[in-house]
Amino acid sequence: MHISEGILSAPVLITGVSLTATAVGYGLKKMDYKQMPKVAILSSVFFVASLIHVPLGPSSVHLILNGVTGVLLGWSAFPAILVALALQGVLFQFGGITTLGVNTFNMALPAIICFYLFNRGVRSENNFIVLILAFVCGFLAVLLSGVMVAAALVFTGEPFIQAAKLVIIAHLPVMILEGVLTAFCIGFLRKVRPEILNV
Amino acid sequence: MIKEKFSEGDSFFHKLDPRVKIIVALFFSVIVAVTDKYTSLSGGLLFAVGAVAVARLRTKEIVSRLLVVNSFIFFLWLMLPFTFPGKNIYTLGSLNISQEGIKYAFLITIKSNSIILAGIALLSTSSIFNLVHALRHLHFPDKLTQLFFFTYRYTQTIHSEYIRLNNAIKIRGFKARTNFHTYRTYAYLVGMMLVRSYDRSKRVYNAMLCRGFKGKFWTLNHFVFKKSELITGIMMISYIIGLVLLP
Amino acid sequence: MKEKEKESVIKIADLSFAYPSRDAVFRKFNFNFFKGERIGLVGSNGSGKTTLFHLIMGLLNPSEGKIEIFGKERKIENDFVEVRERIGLVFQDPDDQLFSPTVAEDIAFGPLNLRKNHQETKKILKKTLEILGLSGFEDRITYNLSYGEKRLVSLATVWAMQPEILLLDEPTIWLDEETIERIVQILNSYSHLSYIIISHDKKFLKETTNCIYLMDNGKINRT
Amino acid sequence: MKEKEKESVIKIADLSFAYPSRDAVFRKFNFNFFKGERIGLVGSNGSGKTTLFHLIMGLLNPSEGKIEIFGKERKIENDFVEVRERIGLVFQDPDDQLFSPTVAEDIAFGPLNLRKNHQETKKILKKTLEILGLSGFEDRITYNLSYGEKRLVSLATVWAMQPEILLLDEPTIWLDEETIERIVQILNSYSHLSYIIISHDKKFLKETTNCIYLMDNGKINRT
Ligand SMILES: Nc1ncnc2c1ncn2[C@@H]1O[C@H](COP(=O)(O)OP(=O)(O)OP(=O)(O)O)[C@@H](O)[C@H]1O
Ligand SMILES: Nc1ncnc2c1ncn2[C@@H]1O[C@H](COP(=O)(O)OP(=O)(O)OP(=O)(O)O)[C@@H](O)[C@H]1O
Ligand SMILES: [Mg+2]
Ligand SMILES: [Mg+2]
Repeated sequence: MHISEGILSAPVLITGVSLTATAVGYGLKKMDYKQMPKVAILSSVFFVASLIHVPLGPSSVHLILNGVTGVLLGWSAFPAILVALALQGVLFQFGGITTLGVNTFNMALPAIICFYLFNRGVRSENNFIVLILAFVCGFLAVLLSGVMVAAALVFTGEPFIQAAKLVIIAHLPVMILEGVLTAFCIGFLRKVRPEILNV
Repeated sequence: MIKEKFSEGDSFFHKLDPRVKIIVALFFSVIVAVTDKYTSLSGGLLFAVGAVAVARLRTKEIVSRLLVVNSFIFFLWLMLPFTFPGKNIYTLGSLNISQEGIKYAFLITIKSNSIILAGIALLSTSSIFNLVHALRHLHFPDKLTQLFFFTYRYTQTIHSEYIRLNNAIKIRGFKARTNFHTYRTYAYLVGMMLVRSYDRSKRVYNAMLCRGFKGKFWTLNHFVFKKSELITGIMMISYIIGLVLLP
Repeated sequence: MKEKEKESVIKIADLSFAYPSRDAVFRKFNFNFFKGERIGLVGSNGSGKTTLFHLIMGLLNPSEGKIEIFGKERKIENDFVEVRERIGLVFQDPDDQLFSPTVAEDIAFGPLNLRKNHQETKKILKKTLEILGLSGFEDRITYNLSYGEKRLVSLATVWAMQPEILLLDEPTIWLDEETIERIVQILNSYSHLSYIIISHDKKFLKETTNCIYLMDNGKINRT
Repeated sequence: MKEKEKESVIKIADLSFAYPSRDAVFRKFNFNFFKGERIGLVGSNGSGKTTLFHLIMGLLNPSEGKIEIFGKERKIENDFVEVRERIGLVFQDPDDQLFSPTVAEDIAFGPLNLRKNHQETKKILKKTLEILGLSGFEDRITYNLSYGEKRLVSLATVWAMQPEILLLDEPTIWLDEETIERIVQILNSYSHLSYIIISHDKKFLKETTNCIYLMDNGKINRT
């Protein structure tokens, strides 16, 4: 869900950079050195997960998992996602320097929203509730990211409205897939290592 | 293993101080991203293509990267000419193709490719570790650079962990399809990676403590700033400023 | 009968392999494995024993040479699907093998992929656990097992696929003597099974294999 | 002289410890380690050997009891900074220990933290590699090494800190006889070194230690 270089207007880029810088700064402030290996290693997991391609009908998509990232890392999700996207930029040229701010914000803000919405819920005693919430978490995170990508396009210029609509529609199946995967994944963590969910 | 495909080589750009490269790349990207003048952008594209040529990278790799980048651009080409208001130059059924729309899509294509090419020539020719060291020298927040350093190192471990787990599902006859069994399997795989990573992160931190870690990373290799590299950097930046001043 | 016994099931000819930007592990490597054989594979660290297993399973691709398994040449990913259904590999590290939350789910994973139905799978599961002395472990969380238990479960996950040939990579590491003894007994009581065992444990190899091959400098030789 | 030799460097008294929501691993545990001693530590899986090492290094905190190291009581995090500079722990899993990109950087990590300058560090690096037979490994990427190689490098990272006491957690696992032999020789040629070795490998312990302690049921006893 990266927006390529050269598309967005200067005001949108600048807004993205300043919002991301502020949020990353806050995230770093909240993270002490002791948490460094944890944030870094979980951030690596999300980076690696983004390399996993899962079949979806005739084509395949890669995992995003920003919902789980948010629930597990809280505000550290901002620096973690920034680092992961920067690595993708240098290694695979997915995105570049100027869009790093916007792209990070589009991925990480939904993560933080999921953190506040579901952080409690996924620790509920009731298995069924957890499963449903986890599904919504995965679904919503991708939906919000899609909406933000669309918004960034629309703020750049009216002519992008069509493109923005398509971005959201194209992500609908991905939302469902991410929801299912997130539900199974949270279920796995609950069974195997419930401590991880206790941020 | 995740390979840094462009980082090996001994071209001019491979040897150039990564600090200079980061500053030039940043400067270049911002200028190109906000400029709308054809003359400036042509000069920018020239710079980017020239830089890639000087870096002597494998054309095939470059092309494959550009293909990925341009897939989103291609998608814009399918819409912008129809949705951008402007002089109608052709009518396709009920759709009007506007001249401004085509111009705009063209502009985006040049910008995007220039920035990506310059990024490859300037940034991807350094190893991630050198880039991160350079960021430290450029006074990036210490915590952020350390996070970078760590994330990348464990990206490799976790990636090979992923490869091994993926091998484990392969040798047991797994075939990926669009169904619950597949999604559950991948979710378990990610879940297992998360659990193991979480525990590993604790052990790694302990190992660091045992080796006298006190919250600061000392580096073994330091860059020495060479005057000639400073001059190279100033020359490249002058060229980029020149681009903006073009009519 | 003699002829039949000499049926070569794994035939590797002139194989070369190197990890990216590393010296070659194998150069014009040759190896034959026959049905019914039970061999031990020894060699110093880094001599390529694990790599050989991974090449046989199609997890790595040789740069040159020919791999023939069950009488058919195996080249692309798809050729190895059948190989993986008939040859069982137990990894050097059990943590690489176990990824499901519970022991039962992990053992059932293989049979389910082989399109067994639920009933059959349950039956296989039960029997496998019995044979390996793991009854009662169904709902244990694999991740929390002790190392020795993980080893046994990872053997069980492969066993459940009822392979014709087993490739065991250091199966005795981390195990106490009692558990090793159990594995020796299991292997010896399934006399139809062929296998190759990588191990540094000479006593174990003596009790489970008929002959020992030494891997050295990219060559393999019977000792 | 006799007095000096009897100087206790690790003294654990009435220590209790349990992992969260688990049964106690230690209950009123007592243990003394003297300068110059070279002991082997055996015990079944899960008996708490690794846990003991982690308590000594201050990586886990006891719920009760007293830990005295180098003649000073150690309670809070800061007390253990000195301990970690003078006692070297080699972890059970080398991947936890090797967190730097290259072998050279990883080995240099410890000395640099001890504020050695670059020249000294480079010298230590070179010497450590030589001693462990790893010359030429400087620029190898740590995560590409074979298990055996990783083990040796993780020993090297600790060796480079020139600790007075070594705690080795299963150092011979994954190693072939030749490499084990090298480690035996290295340990024996540094006669001033004290150490505790956890190992299941009886032969190795015999060749490197003077006496064996058995850990069982939360108690430790000389055998
Ligand atoms: N993923 C990898 N990438 C690069 N090199 C590798 C990789 N895996 C193994 N090697 C190298 O290939 C050689 C053979 O490794 P392999 O693991 O097959 O040895 P082995 O005989 O199984 O050793 P051990 O007894 O230590 O398990 C070694 O030099 C090792 O460093
Ligand atoms: N992080 C942990 N959380 C909870 N329990 C743990 C943890 N680490 C170890 N244990 C448990 O504590 C006990 C002692 O473990 P420890 O690792 O010290 O044993 P060990 O003697 O080193 O065993 P091994 O020979 O298998 O390495 C075991 O029952 C183990 O399951
Ligand atoms: Mg091996
Ligand atoms: Mg242990």
